[in-house]
Amino acid sequence: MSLLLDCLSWLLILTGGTFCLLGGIGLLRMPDFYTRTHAASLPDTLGVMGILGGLILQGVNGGHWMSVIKLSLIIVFILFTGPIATHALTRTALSHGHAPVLHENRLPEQQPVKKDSKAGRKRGRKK
Amino acid sequence: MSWTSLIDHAIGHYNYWVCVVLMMLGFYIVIASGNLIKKIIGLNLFQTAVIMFYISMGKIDGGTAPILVDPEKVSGPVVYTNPLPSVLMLTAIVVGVATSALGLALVVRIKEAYGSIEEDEILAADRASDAKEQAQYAASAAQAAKTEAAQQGHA
Amino acid sequence: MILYAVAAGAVLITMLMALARALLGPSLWDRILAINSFGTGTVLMIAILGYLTDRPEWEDIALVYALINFIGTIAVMKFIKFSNLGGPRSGNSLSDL
Amino acid sequence: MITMVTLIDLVLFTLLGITAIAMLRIRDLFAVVMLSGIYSLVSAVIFTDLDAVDVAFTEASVGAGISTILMLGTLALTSTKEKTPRRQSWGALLIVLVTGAALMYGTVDMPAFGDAASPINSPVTDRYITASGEETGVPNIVTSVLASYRGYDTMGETTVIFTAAIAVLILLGSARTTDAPVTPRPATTRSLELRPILRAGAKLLIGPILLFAFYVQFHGDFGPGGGFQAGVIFAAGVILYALIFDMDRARALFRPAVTRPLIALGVLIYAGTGIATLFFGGNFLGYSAFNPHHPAHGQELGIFLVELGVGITVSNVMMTLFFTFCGRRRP
Repeated sequence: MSLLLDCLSWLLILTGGTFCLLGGIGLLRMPDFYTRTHAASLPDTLGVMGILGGLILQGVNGGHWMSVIKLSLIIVFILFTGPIATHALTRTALSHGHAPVLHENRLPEQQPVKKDSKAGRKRGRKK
Repeated sequence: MSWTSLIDHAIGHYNYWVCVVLMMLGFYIVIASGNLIKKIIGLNLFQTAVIMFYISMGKIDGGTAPILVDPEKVSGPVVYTNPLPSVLMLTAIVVGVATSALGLALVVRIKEAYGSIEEDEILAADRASDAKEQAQYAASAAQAAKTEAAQQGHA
Repeated sequence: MILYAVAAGAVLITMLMALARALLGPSLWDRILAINSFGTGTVLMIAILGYLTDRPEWEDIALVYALINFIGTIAVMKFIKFSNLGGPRSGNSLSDL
Repeated sequence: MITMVTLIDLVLFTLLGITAIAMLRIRDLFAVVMLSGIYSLVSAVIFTDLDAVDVAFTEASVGAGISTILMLGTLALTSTKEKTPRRQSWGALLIVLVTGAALMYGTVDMPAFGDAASPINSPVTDRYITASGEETGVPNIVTSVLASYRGYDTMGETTVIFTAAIAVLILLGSARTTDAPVTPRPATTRSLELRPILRAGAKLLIGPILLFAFYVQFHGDFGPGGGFQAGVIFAAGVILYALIFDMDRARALFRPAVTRPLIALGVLIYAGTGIATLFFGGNFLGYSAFNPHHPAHGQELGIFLVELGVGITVSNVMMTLFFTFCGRRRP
């Protein structure tokens, strides 16, 4: 039983760690904000579920029941808050005129992403 | 001193060095930046560095958090990390946020009074109003002297 | 023990990459996103540290972080949206946040 | 021999240094405030790593939550851009370098990190560790030292927080606040507001946050936590409500006429516990007097009351700070 739990928790933690790393790489290498959002949701969902799930199995193994309950709560909370925060963030960015980099507007004069967002903020303030 | 002992020394003091560097960064922001909010951020940086310095000193290798473990669950003696720095720094954090709120409140008032949070602009405004006051004072003093002289001449 | 070390390593590298994005991040939005990710990394790191040092009752801190991180992100977005945390007053209509 | 904990510690300290340097160089104050959020996230992990769990708990709730929100509130009332400086201030750099070099020189003689024989681990600490369990009946040594052995200190610190809140209220509390409620919108238009996802999420979260605050308050004797942390978490729940729903509605629930007196009430509970011990024939804040037959029970009662006072003061101070900063109109 204990060995089975151990193996399962290894599996979960390795999966979770991989997803975390993938999310980090995506956050660095993706071309624009909206695609990066996509990458950033990996550690928020599967990374958290994997790593914390593995820790939960270890907690079950060691009999730390309080910590098992708290870890499950953390998983639930992050599964709620992560997507909500990202959703709100992208909506705000879009409504403030932060244009996604699409292949049709990838011309150099339409690129200045940073300037765009500042203009958007100013516009928002005037309302 | 051999290489290994030098490296050991470096690892053993790395925390303290980074703390000193952070402290100095905060200090530099406080004295070199002209923006009042940035100054308060610098102060916070300095404060956190001091807190980290204390906590680093309290850590004991192989120690555990200063919450008593159930003696039935462990065999042998348990080493606890020093609880005293934790106690002192815990309250320091909350006090720190309260006092930096006070600083921010002052900044807000300054902005309302002077229309700026840049140190040099505030000083310039102060100097201008001082000069204006002095000019007014000088004018009124000259006026008073004139009337006095006139009264004396009259007498 | 090795298990936790592996997990800690993965999370630390992720945190490093998120920090790099927060420092580079051309737009404001990238920074906010990176900080949100960084916060998730912090939660994981604290949870792992609890097991790594064999005191798993520390998950309280991770739990607090999971909650507070969200509040921070919402506050930042509200600030951008209304340039004031008080939000729209005097009944002007809200668009979606 | 480097242990895993030390290795994590080294990496995290490096991260902290990078963040601080970035904070120095970036001129957009909004970005700096967000980086200071990262700074406090990293420092909380470091505190956990260095076994200072209670400090990490406090930093988690205060540094990342309240502090960032207060900074944002100030930025909203002032400006988000720092002017570019006219010149490099070489004098400041010189002062900083000299001070830094002196401090570095000071660290050379210090005992290495993690040394159990370093002078900070004095007999006083040994006594706290060995005796506090029986003397106070509280497993969390930090709580027992905070509320019982060094109760005077903590009372002073609670008073400092109280005073700071009063000073902020004097500076910002009177003019230009929006204490008078803005004409509330009818319920029908309120419910039509288009933020369903955030609202649903917040509804699910606010309850657990407030409940968790009570857990931290009353469970602080056994695990990390206590009055300071619980107060901040409770205030964070209210702040989330104010951010997502409505400032005015939050202020109607926790109206200043109630929260402001409660700030004082917390300090009064703390000092009153001390005076009560005097009446029971003990020293000021000597809780053992509450129960002469079982001193440990008396200590437990005293620590409970004192932590309650701290929790009430801190939560109301944080709420008041939020409402005063964020309820003020831009000049």
